[in-house]
Amino acid sequence: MPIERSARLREVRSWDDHFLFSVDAPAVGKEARPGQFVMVKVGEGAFPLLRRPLGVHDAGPEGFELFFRVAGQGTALLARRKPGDLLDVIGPLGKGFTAGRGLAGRTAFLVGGGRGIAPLYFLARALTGVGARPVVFYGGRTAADVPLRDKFAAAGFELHLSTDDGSLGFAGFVTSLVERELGRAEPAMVYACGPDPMMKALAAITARRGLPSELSLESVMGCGIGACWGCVHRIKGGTGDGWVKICEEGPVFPGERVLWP
Amino acid sequence: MPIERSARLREVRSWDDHFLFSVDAPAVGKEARPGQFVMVKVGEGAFPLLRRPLGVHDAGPEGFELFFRVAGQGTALLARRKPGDLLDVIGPLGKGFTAGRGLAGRTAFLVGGGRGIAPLYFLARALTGVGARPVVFYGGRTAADVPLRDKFAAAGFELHLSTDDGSLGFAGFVTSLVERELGRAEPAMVYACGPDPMMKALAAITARRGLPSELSLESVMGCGIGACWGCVHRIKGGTGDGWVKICEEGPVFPGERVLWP
Amino acid sequence: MAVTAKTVDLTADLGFLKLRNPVLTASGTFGYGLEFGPYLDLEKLGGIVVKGLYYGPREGNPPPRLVETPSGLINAIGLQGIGVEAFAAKVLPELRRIDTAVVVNVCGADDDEYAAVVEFLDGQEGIAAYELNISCPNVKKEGACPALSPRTTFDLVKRLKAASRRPLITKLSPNVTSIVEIALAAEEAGTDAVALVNTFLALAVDLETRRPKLGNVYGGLSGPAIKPIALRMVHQVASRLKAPVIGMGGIMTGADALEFMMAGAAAVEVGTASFVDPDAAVRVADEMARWCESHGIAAVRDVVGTLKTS
Amino acid sequence: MAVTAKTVDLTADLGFLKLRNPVLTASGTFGYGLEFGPYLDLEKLGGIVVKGLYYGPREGNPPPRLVETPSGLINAIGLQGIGVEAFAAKVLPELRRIDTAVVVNVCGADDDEYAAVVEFLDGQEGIAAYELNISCPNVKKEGACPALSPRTTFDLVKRLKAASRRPLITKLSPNVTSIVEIALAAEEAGTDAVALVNTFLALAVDLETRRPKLGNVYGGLSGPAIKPIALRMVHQVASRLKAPVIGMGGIMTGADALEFMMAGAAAVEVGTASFVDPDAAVRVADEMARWCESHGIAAVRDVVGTLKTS
Ligand SMILES: Cc1cc2nc3c(=O)[nH]c(=O)nc-3n(C[C@H](O)[C@H](O)[C@H](O)COP(=O)(O)OP(=O)(O)OC[C@H]3O[C@@H](n4cnc5c(N)ncnc54)[C@H](O)[C@@H]3O)c2cc1C
Ligand SMILES: Cc1cc2nc3c(=O)[nH]c(=O)nc-3n(C[C@H](O)[C@H](O)[C@H](O)COP(=O)(O)OP(=O)(O)OC[C@H]3O[C@@H](n4cnc5c(N)ncnc54)[C@H](O)[C@@H]3O)c2cc1C
Ligand SMILES: Cc1cc2nc3c(=O)[nH]c(=O)nc-3n(C[C@H](O)[C@H](O)[C@H](O)COP(=O)(O)O)c2cc1C
Ligand SMILES: Cc1cc2nc3c(=O)[nH]c(=O)nc-3n(C[C@H](O)[C@H](O)[C@H](O)COP(=O)(O)O)c2cc1C
Ligand code: FES
Ligand code: FES
Repeated sequence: MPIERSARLREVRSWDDHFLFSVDAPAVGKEARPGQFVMVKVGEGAFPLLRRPLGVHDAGPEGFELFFRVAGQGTALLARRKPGDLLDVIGPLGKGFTAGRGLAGRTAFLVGGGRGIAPLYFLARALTGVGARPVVFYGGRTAADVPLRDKFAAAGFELHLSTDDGSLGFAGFVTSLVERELGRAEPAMVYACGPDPMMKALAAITARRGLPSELSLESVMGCGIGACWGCVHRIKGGTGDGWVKICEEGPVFPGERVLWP
Repeated sequence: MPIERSARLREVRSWDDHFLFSVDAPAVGKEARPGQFVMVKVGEGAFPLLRRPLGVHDAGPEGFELFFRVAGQGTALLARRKPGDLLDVIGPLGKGFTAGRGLAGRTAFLVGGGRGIAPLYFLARALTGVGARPVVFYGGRTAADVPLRDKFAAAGFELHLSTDDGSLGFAGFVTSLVERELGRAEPAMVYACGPDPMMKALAAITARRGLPSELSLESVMGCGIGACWGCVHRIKGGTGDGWVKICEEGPVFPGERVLWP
Repeated sequence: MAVTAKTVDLTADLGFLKLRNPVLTASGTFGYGLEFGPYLDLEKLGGIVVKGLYYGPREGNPPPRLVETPSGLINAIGLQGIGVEAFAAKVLPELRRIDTAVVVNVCGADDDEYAAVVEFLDGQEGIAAYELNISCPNVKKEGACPALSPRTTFDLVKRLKAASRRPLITKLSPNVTSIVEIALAAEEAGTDAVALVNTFLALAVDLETRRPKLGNVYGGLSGPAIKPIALRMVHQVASRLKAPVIGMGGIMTGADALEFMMAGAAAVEVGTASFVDPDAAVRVADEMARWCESHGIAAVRDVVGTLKTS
Repeated sequence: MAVTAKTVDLTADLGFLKLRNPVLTASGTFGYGLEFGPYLDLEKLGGIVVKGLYYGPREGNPPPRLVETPSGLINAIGLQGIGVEAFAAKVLPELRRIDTAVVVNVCGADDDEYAAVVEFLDGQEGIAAYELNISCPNVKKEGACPALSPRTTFDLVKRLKAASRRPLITKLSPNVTSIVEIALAAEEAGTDAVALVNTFLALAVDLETRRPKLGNVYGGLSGPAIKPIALRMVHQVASRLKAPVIGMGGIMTGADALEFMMAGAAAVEVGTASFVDPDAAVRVADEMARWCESHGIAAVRDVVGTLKTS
C-alpha cells in the first residue's frame, strides 16, 4: 500500500457527472485486487482537508482506473483534473472480494447500483480469469446513471440493466431484477456494491435463498488505513466489539455478517 | 464600482513568477482611472477566503489589465488561471493618481519598485494623454524583477532601469537613480508605487526638494470597499483620527501627508 | 398553491422586532451600512447592525489588523470608529431614509460608557434596537470583556436594560466554558435577545520576524473555520433560553443560515462573508427562499429549532 | 561549520523525557502506532501517543463518526478501543521493539478508572509517560470532562500523580474561559507537563434530514481551522507555566510546528494531518530541520518561546 504522490492521470472519459480516470501507477496497479480501494487527494493544497476513498475500477501492471460520480465538493474538484495532471493516491487499501478458483466453471452474480458498479468491472475480469462466469446486474435511477453499460457489454460479460424509471432495461430496482433472474439461474456467489438500501435488500434476498454473498460497504473515511476508527459498521464476529473498521477489515464483507440498523 | 462576476480572462503573458492578465470587463475598464485597483477572487470556492487587491495596470473600453507577482498562496492560485477562465472582480476601487491638465507640457517622474510598477503603465498613458512627459524609473532586486521594461520602452516612455545587483541598468536602489536624475531634471510631480522602504526614501527625497509627490500604498485588505477598517495607514489630515483607510481614501496619497512608523 | 421563492414568507419575529427576513449584517463587517449601497439593495436586508460604537471617536489598534488563516480571518481592528455623536450627526440621518431595521452595536470601556452611549442614542430616532457588544476580544488585554463572566454580564445588562428605552440584544463571546450560563445570566438580567457568537481569541505568528502577525498580538477569528463551534453554541443556548437567539459565525450561504435556524436561531447575522461578496447578505436571504421553495416550506420561521437530536 | 539539515540538533527535552525530535503523533490520530509502519519509519518520530485507552474495551459512538468542515474535521469516535489489558498483551510488545518514546493516552469514565488504568500500566514496561486525557469532548453529554474546571483537574491530577510511577502529561481542553487557570491547577497538582489543545466541541447539521451529521450529535473539531485559537492558548499557557508545554492543533507543516514552538511549546503533536498524509509527522520534523538549516539555527530548541510580543 504505497503512497503514490505523483501518479500521472493518463486519460479521462466522462458522461455528465460520471468520470473514468486512467492513472499511471505501476506500484499501485500491480498490487491491487478487486474490491480494494485507494485514498485520493482531490484538491490541491489543504482544501478539502481529507482524501476521498474510491474503489479500484480496474488495474494492471501499468496502473489503475477509477470510476466515480460527482457527489459533492471533493469529487467535483477531482473531476476538474485533466490528462497529464498528477494525482496523490494511497493504496491499494482494504480487503477485496474473494474471487478464487473455487468458482471455476460456476456462475457469479455481480450487482452494482449507480456508482457502486465501480469495483465490479475489475472483479468481473478476475472472475473470468479463474474460469468463473460473471453475470452483471447494473442499475440506476435513470439511463444516465448507467454509463458503463457499453464498457461491460464490450468486455463480453452477460449484462442485465435496470432503471427505476424504466428509461433503460428492466423497470424497477436492480434487486427485483436480480430476484427474477435467481428464478432461472443459481449463482455460486452474489457480489454487490451500491447504496445501503440496495445492499440491505440484497442481503435479505441472498439470506432467504441461502446464497453466499459479498457486499462492499461505504462510509465516510478519515484515513483509509485503520487509524481513525471513523468508518465503522456493525459486523458480526469482527474485531472491535461490533463496530468494525470498513477500511481495514472491509470494505467487502460476507453478507451474512453485515448487520443493518 | 461594479461586481463583475464573470470577466473573461482574454490573454495571459508571464515571465517566471510575474503575470500579465488581459481581462474582458467593459464596465470596469470604462470606469477605471490610473492608481485605482480591483479586488479579485483568486481561488474557486471559499479558499482562500479573501479577495486580493491588484492595481489596474491598464484599462480601456473593453476591459483592463493586471500585472502581478506571485507573493503567496493567493497570487499563486490566480497565476494558474488560463485564457477563457472567468474572473470575479470588484472595481475599480479607491482614489487614483491626479493626472490633470495642469501637467500639460511638464515632466513627471513615475517610480516603480518591483511589482509596484503595475499601476504606472496606465498612469504614463494618461499623462501622455494630457500632454505631460512621463519619465519612468523601474527598479528591482535583479533583472528578472523588471520584466515590463520592453513594454514601457515599446510604448515610447523615457525609461530608466535599476537593479540592486547591477544585473541590469543602474546598479543600486531605484531611489538613488531618481536622485541622480533629479540633478538634471526638475519634475512637476513624482508618482511612486513600491515597497515601503522605497516609498519612505522617496518621500524624504521629494520633501527635501519641496517636490510634490503621490504615493500608492499597500496593505493587507479585508474588503477593499471601506467596510472592515483593516487597511489603515497613518495619514496627516485624513479622517479617522490618523488611521486612514487606504482602500477608501487611497491607495494614493500626497507624499507629504503619509506618516511612516 | 405551490410555494415559490416569491411567495415564501421570510419574515422573522424577534418579538420586540419584526424583520423582513432573518438576515442581518454582522457588526463591524458592514461598516455603517451606507458603504454597501453600491453593491446591494439595503432594503432587501433583514436589518443592519452597524459597526461597534463607543461614545467618542476611537483610534483602534496599530496595523497589521488582519490576517487570513485557513477558512478564517483574524482581525484586531480595535473598534476604530467615529463615536455616537458623529454617528448621529452624519450617518443616522442617511440610514433613516432606508427602510430597514437599524441596530446599533454598543461598546464601552467601562459600564458608564455603555450607559452613556445608550442614553445618548435613546435621544435619537431611527434605531430599532441595541446590540450590546460585551464580547469584543480586541480591546482589553488577552480578550478580557464582560461576556466572560455571568456576574459582569448580569450586572451590565441589568443596568442598561433599566436605562434603555429600546430592546437590548446581548452579544455573547464564544471564549467561555459555558456560554449557556452567560446567556442565562443575560436573560435573567432582562435582555430581549442574545446574539452569538463574537470572534474567537486567536494568534498568528510570522516565523521570519518572530512577531505576531497582528499589531495587537491577539485578534478575533471569524469565518467558515469557526462555524461548527458557533453552530454548537447556538444550539446549546437556543435549547435553554426563552429569549430569541440570533446566530452567526461563518455563514457564507443560505444553507449555512438555515443550519443555524434549525439549531434554534430566530435570525442570523452575516459577517466576514460581506468582505468576500459585498452582496452576500442579500444572496443568503435569496438562497433561503429558494431552499424553502424547493422543500415546499411556506414560512422560513417554521424551520427554527427543528433539528432532531434523538 | 555551517548548519545543515543533517547537523541540526532536533532533540527536545521535556525534563522528564528526552525526545529525538519535538514531533509526537497526537492521540487518536495515529492508532496504536503500528498501523503506520508501512508509511513511515516509526523510529524517526519524536514519539508516539497512542489512542486513548480505558481499562476495558469500549464500543465507541454510533456512526457517522466523522464530518469534514472548512479546513477542519469533526469527530465523535467516542474512544472506541481495546482496553489496557489487550493493549499490553497485543500492542505493547510490538511497540517495545521500536526505538521511539511511547506515551499512553489515559482515559476513564470516572477518577477510579483513570487510577486503575495507571495502576495497570505501571506494571508494564516500554512506556515513557502517561498523557491524561481529561479533555475528550465525545464521551459525556455536551462535552463534559474534568478539564473544564480547575478543581476537578487539580483533584484528578493530584491523585494520579501520587499513584503513578511515570511522568504525567495533562491534556487540556480548549473549551474553557481560561485555559491558563486550568493549566496552573494541573501544575499545582504536580503534572510534569501539559499538552494542548484537545478538540473544540462542535456541531454539523444535515439540512435534508434535519439531523446532526454525527451519530453523537456533538463532536470535536480539529485541523487547520482551529490552529489560530490553539496557538493563542499555547502562547498564554507557556507564558505562565514552569512545566513544559506540548502544543498541537492544526499542525500540517514544519512551519506550523515552529510557530507553536516560538509561542512556547517545547514539543508538538501532529494529529489530523496524519489522516491526510500518513507520513506527515516525519515530514514535519524534516521541514523543521530544513528551516533551521536555512536560518542557521543549530538547535531547534533555541526557537522555543522566542516570539516577541512587544
Ligand atoms: C471504500 C469506498 C469506495 C468508494 N468507491 C467509490 C467509487 O469507486 N466511485 C464513487 O463515485 N464513489 C465511491 N465511494 C464514495 C465516495 O468516496 C464519495 O462519494 C466521496 O467521498 C464524496 O466526497 P465529496 O467531497 O464529493 O462529497 P462530500 O461533500 O464529502 O459528501 C457528499 C455526500 O456524500 C456523503 N459521503 C461523503 N464521503 C463519503 C464516503 N466516503 N462514502 C459514502 N458517502 C460519503 C456525504 O455524507 C454527503 O452526503 C466510495 C466510498 C468508499 C468508502
Ligand atoms: C491597493 C493595492 C494594489 C496592489 N496591486 C498589486 C499589483 O498590481 N500587483 C501585485 O503583484 N501586487 C499588488 N498588490 C499586492 C498584492 O495584493 C499582494 O501581493 C497579494 O494580496 C498577496 O496575496 P497572496 O495570497 O499571494 O500572498 P499571502 O500569502 O496573502 O501573503 C504573502 C505576503 O504578502 C503580504 N500581503 C498579503 N496581502 C497583502 C496586500 N494586500 N498588500 C501587501 N502585502 C500583502 C503578506 O503579509 C505576506 O507577507 C497590491 C496591494 C494593494 C493593497
Ligand atoms: C473585521 C471585523 C470587525 C468586527 N467588529 C465587530 C464589532 O464592532 N462589534 C461586534 O459586536 N462584533 C464585531 N465583529 C464580529 C462579527 O460581528 C461576528 O460576530 C463574527 O465575525 C462572526 O461572524 P462571521 O464568521 O460571519 O464573520 C467583527 C468581525 C470582523 C471580522
Ligand atoms: C479522530 C480523532 C480521534 C481523537 N482521539 C483522541 C484521543 O483518543 N485522546 C486524546 O487525548 N485526543 C484525541 N484526539 C484529539 C487529538 O489528539 C488532538 O488533540 C486534536 O485533534 C488537535 O490536533 P490536530 O488539529 O492536529 O488534529 C482525537 C482527534 C481526532 C481527529
Ligand atoms: S477510515 Fe480511518 S479507520 Fe477507517
Ligand atoms: S480593506 Fe476593508 S476597509 Fe480597507
